[in-house]
Amino acid sequence: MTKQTKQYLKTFLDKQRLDRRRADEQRPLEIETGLIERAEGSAKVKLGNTEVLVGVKLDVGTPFPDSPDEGVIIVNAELSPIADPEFESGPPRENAIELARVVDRGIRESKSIELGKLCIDSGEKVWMVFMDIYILNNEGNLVDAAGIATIAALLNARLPKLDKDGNIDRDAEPDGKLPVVQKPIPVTVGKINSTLLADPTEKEEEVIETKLTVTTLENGNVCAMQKSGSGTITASDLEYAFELSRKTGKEIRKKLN
Amino acid sequence: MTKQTKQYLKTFLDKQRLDRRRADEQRPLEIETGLIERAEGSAKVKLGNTEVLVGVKLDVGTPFPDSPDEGVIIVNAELSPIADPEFESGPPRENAIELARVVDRGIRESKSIELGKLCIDSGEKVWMVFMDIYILNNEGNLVDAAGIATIAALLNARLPKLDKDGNIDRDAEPDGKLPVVQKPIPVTVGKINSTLLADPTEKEEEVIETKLTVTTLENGNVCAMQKSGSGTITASDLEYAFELSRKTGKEIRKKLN
Amino acid sequence: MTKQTKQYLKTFLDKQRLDRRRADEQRPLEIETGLIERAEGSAKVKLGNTEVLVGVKLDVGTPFPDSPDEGVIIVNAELSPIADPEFESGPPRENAIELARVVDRGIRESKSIELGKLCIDSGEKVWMVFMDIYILNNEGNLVDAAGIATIAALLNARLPKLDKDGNIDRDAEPDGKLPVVQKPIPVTVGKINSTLLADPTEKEEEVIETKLTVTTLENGNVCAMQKSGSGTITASDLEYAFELSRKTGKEIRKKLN
Amino acid sequence: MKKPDDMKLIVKGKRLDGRKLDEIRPVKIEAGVLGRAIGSAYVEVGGTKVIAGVHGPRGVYPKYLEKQGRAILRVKYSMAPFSVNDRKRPGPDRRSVELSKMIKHALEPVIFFDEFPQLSIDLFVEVIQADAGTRAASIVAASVALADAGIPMRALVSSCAAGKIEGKIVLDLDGPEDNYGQADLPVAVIDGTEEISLLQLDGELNEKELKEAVQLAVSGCRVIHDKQKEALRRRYQ
Amino acid sequence: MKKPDDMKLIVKGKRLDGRKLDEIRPVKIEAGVLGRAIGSAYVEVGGTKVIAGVHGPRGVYPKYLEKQGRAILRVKYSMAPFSVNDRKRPGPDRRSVELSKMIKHALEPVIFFDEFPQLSIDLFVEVIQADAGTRAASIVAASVALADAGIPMRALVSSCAAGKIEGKIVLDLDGPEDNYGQADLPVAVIDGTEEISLLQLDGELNEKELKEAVQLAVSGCRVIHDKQKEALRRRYQ
Amino acid sequence: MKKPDDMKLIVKGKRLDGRKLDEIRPVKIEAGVLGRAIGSAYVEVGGTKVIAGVHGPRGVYPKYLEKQGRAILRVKYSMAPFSVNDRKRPGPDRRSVELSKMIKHALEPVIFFDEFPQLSIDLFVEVIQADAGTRAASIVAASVALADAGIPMRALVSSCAAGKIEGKIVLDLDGPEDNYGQADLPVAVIDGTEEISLLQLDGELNEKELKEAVQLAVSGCRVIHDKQKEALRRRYQ
Repeated sequence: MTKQTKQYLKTFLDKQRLDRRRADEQRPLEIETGLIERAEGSAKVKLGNTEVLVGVKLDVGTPFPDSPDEGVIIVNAELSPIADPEFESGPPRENAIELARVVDRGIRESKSIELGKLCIDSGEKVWMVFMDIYILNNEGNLVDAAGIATIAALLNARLPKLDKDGNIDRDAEPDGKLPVVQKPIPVTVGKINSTLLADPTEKEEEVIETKLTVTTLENGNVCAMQKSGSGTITASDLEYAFELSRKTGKEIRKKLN
Repeated sequence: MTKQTKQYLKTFLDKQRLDRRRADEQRPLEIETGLIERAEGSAKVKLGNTEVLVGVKLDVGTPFPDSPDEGVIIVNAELSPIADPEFESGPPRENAIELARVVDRGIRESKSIELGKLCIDSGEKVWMVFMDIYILNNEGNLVDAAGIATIAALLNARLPKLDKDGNIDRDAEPDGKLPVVQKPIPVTVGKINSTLLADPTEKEEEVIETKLTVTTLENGNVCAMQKSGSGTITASDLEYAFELSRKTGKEIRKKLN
Repeated sequence: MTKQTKQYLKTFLDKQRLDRRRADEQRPLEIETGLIERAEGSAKVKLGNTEVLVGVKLDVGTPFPDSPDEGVIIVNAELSPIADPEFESGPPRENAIELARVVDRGIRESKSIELGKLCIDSGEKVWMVFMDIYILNNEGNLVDAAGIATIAALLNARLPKLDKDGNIDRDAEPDGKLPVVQKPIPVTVGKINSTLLADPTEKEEEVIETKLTVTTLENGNVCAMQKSGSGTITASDLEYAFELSRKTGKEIRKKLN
Repeated sequence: MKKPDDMKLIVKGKRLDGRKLDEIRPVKIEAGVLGRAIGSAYVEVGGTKVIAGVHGPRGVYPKYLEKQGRAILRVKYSMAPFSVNDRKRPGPDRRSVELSKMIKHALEPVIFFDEFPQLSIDLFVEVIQADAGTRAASIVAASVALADAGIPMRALVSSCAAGKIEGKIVLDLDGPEDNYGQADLPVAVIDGTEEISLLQLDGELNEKELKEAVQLAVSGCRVIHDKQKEALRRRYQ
Repeated sequence: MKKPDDMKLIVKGKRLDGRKLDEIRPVKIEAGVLGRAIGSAYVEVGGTKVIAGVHGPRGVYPKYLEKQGRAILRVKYSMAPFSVNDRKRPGPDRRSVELSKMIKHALEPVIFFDEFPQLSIDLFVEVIQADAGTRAASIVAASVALADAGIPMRALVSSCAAGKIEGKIVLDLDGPEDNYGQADLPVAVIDGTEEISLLQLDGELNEKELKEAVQLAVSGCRVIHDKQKEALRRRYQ
Repeated sequence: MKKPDDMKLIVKGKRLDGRKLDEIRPVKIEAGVLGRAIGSAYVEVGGTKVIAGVHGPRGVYPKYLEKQGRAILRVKYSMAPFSVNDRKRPGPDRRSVELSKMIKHALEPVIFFDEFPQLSIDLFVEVIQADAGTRAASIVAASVALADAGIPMRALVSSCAAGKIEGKIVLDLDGPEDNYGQADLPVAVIDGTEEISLLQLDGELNEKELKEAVQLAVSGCRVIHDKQKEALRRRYQ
């Protein structure tokens, strides 16, 4: 995008969005689960044209010394180069790391997964829950798409059976669902001039300087927040974003089963 | 090499080789074994002016969970910069990885080493066989030189003694030979225009677009193949290469003891 | 620094030092210990304007197979970019590695730490002593500053208590001092033309081609040496450096408690 | 991996999933599945699922990779961490480096590189589920993605593997057959020609078996080729 | 980390270290502490100790990071191996990569980048002891170091965290409060404005608590701001 | 490593391999052993076996390493995985980084760098078997390889170590002596001069021992020097 186009968009966008959405309007959301049979749980989310695939894998590992009776959760994100000509292959960069950590905090701080139920042998063996985020197409607002796909994949996940030697037996019928008790939903707004735009597209993100992600729970509480990008926000921006997140979170939660 | 030289060579090479060999003629082969006393087995191969050194080291390690009673084999190749001004130091690149994997497949798929005899304690401790390929001088056809040096080094290798605590005692008399029961020999042809040239030199490789490596066994069967490079081959090329590999393999096997 | 300035300095420095010190004169030395409460031991050394911080951390680990009854020592150096505009962040380069290894050899070869007293459970568990060198400001002669800070931090270090499960209990009163019995002191001279300059500054180092570090002990013996840089030295340079190191080492040792 | 003693991969002439010996698994190909890539394709062969995407032709960075008077093809094959039973650590390993090279060499013979001097065609293949035959599926997807991107090519490249299980030569091994089988021979063919642009073999075969396996794999490529053309037709109608 | 059953973080309205709920830990700020950096600062907030140093504005390497007509800010946050109870392996981890980005974005709104076209301002923050609140302390130190370096800025940036422990909203969590607390909300404020340039939250808060925590953190920033100005005044008198 | 109680390294004035205290191990030097390198050498000192190869003078990549008006020397020391008792993981470790630097600095004083402005002389040393004294053997091989490559030098560099075992100063430690000895002092000397271009010490020595060890190592260098010249003579007659 040239500097001129950016400037034009900056003055334009707070009046009229490129796709004619209202400022507080989300793009259509589609959630598909269970499409990766190899994974213990999986979900593909389409948020507008943004597409994210999340696979949940379970493994047996050692707990952290300071929480010997709790399972371990690991969130990892790959910005596959197929998703965006700007993405490069190689070790995860800044943006991939921030993305994974924002999603991770939503899951972790909401106590979404009952980690106490993932203990196999105190201090020795616990379940490790790997959530791998694969971005397939980046048309903006990856955080929300990835956060929704992650919780959808967790809800879809089954706990594999352990055989008598304590090894995973993936051929046996699973041992039931993963204990997921909260559905944290991240909702992001972008700020341009002093207007807040819900669910920004990739084009909007090019001229937006700041985004604010607010992750809320069913009870209306917030469990994680992240201001991202080099601009600033005010206390009233935060109020607006919080309200929008609660409202939108409720809508999105209905699409999760 | 300039573009002109390459073009010239391309039209020339299918009539007359630079070193005046026949199309199906190998360069002289010399095999020397046991020159690295520190290693459990070693061999240096000269194929024409190409020189490759292979050292076999044995260590005690844990078996893979899906084959608890079998030893583990690892083939690694280093294209040392001393061998070729084009080679760079650093982590193994594409070509080194392909080289190691082609040699590995020859050894592995022929069941050359009786892995079942390398179990020390089922599920707990097995022998790990490291084959490290060191290229000393690259004057073409590294795969064949490396493959021959690897099997020669394996035939040269002794199994170290374990002391009563299960540790390797390299000062004690070895426990006998490594159980090597097959001698897979890789034989490579390069294709230029529609001519196949056996055992190509480094200069020939610069104008050759495709090589085909066929690894055969004493019984005349093939156990591994690799088409390498960006050209194409036909079914009759394969037939020719297979016949040549059988014949040449038989000659080379005579030089191994 | 331009080539001309370098040349000028080269002819100038063997007559008169920039800070008017005598050739064999050290810069003022200040040692402060215990400033990092989180670390088992710590020391900050100012040598002129050069500033180095060393933290000692203890952990429980496995001994090396060939010394099952001895603790393990690890010296690591980070040339933090805050210390010098020329330092870059990233994995330790040549200079950081040489620095750490020279300090390491002083500690190790003098048997400064009684490693035999750091055994917890023979062949299974020993104390690991990590000495992390953090360069805060580089105004020359990092090796001496780092070496002095390291021994000062070791003398400051306490052995943490182990609880009944064998885990470190950092809240409990420490188990006494780390058994440090030698105080190896590295003393460096830089050679310019044929003059030897004690404790060179960063500016002097830019025109100095060779440095010689001699590490001595209380008994006047040498325990480690390192010629660094691309020039040469003579046997009589070494004699001079050895004498200076003994004398200076004695002075510095007085400042350690 | 050692086959459990009581395991049979072929029962009454049929394979465990009911296929005949010379039958390929269900194949699904879709072109143009990604918004930001200039060309893309999704391919399923049985349980194996791959996505390929193409960027470019575009400038080459770092510059020293640039070629005078012609384009270059760069290929990156990766497997998603959740694509296999035991989670795969993210990032390239030795296998994926070799496979990237194999896929690249399988495709290069059909591309008209002279059309884009100094530029790079960047191809990425993501395996989102692996059930044997990922390199063949990758070539199939990559070939369709390149066509979808409008990269000029003299033909599509099709790919399929033959193998040996319990002494029989069969087409298109699935996961268990690959694990417990005796040989695997992936092949790629330039459509409309006799030219083979990928050929590898893992496992022991005699002369007759080798010939049979190559022929069977080539015949599998023909089947795949029809599916590729069909997918491209669907995309552009 | 699970709180031991008998542990109380608040006793009779006071916290374990004797602070009131809305009280910040002792703060010490010193400007100009390093000889070779063009600007630098040392900051202690309770047991948290950080040093920030600035190099530049200087040429950018590699060149492709260079920006036309304006400078860039590069930030690297690191923790010394001995700064935490269990030795940290040297080198960047995912947390420090994210924090470097957060610190950068917290500072960028105040810098006049147009003054140094094509150059880079390189900021390094070294945590030499960590006792919670390292990102806030880093921003505080970085802001003073930038001022000490004479980088033109429209204001200082101050930073402080609020949090929730045992159901109460408190200012500036220390290590044990961070480990056993319920929420942590670091904030950075551009002095003299209502603009927030850092905002993160870990942990559950209801609407009322959220508002209270943000206000409390902002008030903590005001306290810090005075200490920053004082340190700069001391440096230049 | 702790010496077994009943182990004696010196028996009746002779060392375990029968050498006298001031005797070097058998030395074998061959120049011009590699086809593709412009200069090369093979050196054996007892069980230690190294190969050195030189490429260049050639252009420097990356460019920023280039020096105005003079050449640079780049040195890479590596050990083959099979060169030691317990297999060494491939790739550089901290020891090999330091040794590469030491070898480079030991050789730089003799090279006329002005002859090849902006170019690089690239020297690679491969240890194919290690039995103590690898850095000395590397310098010996490197020096001959540089001469074989025709790089203009004012003299050859020779290298040898002295050491202390069971209280005695001895020449050229072998593996067991290095493991169980008390000190190791490798030295490199510029032939025909008193200039020392490598000097390191590991282990405790008093003043007298230090002087004796340096003298002994220097005398070892003289012996090596003759073998180097002889190897070059053989190569060019």
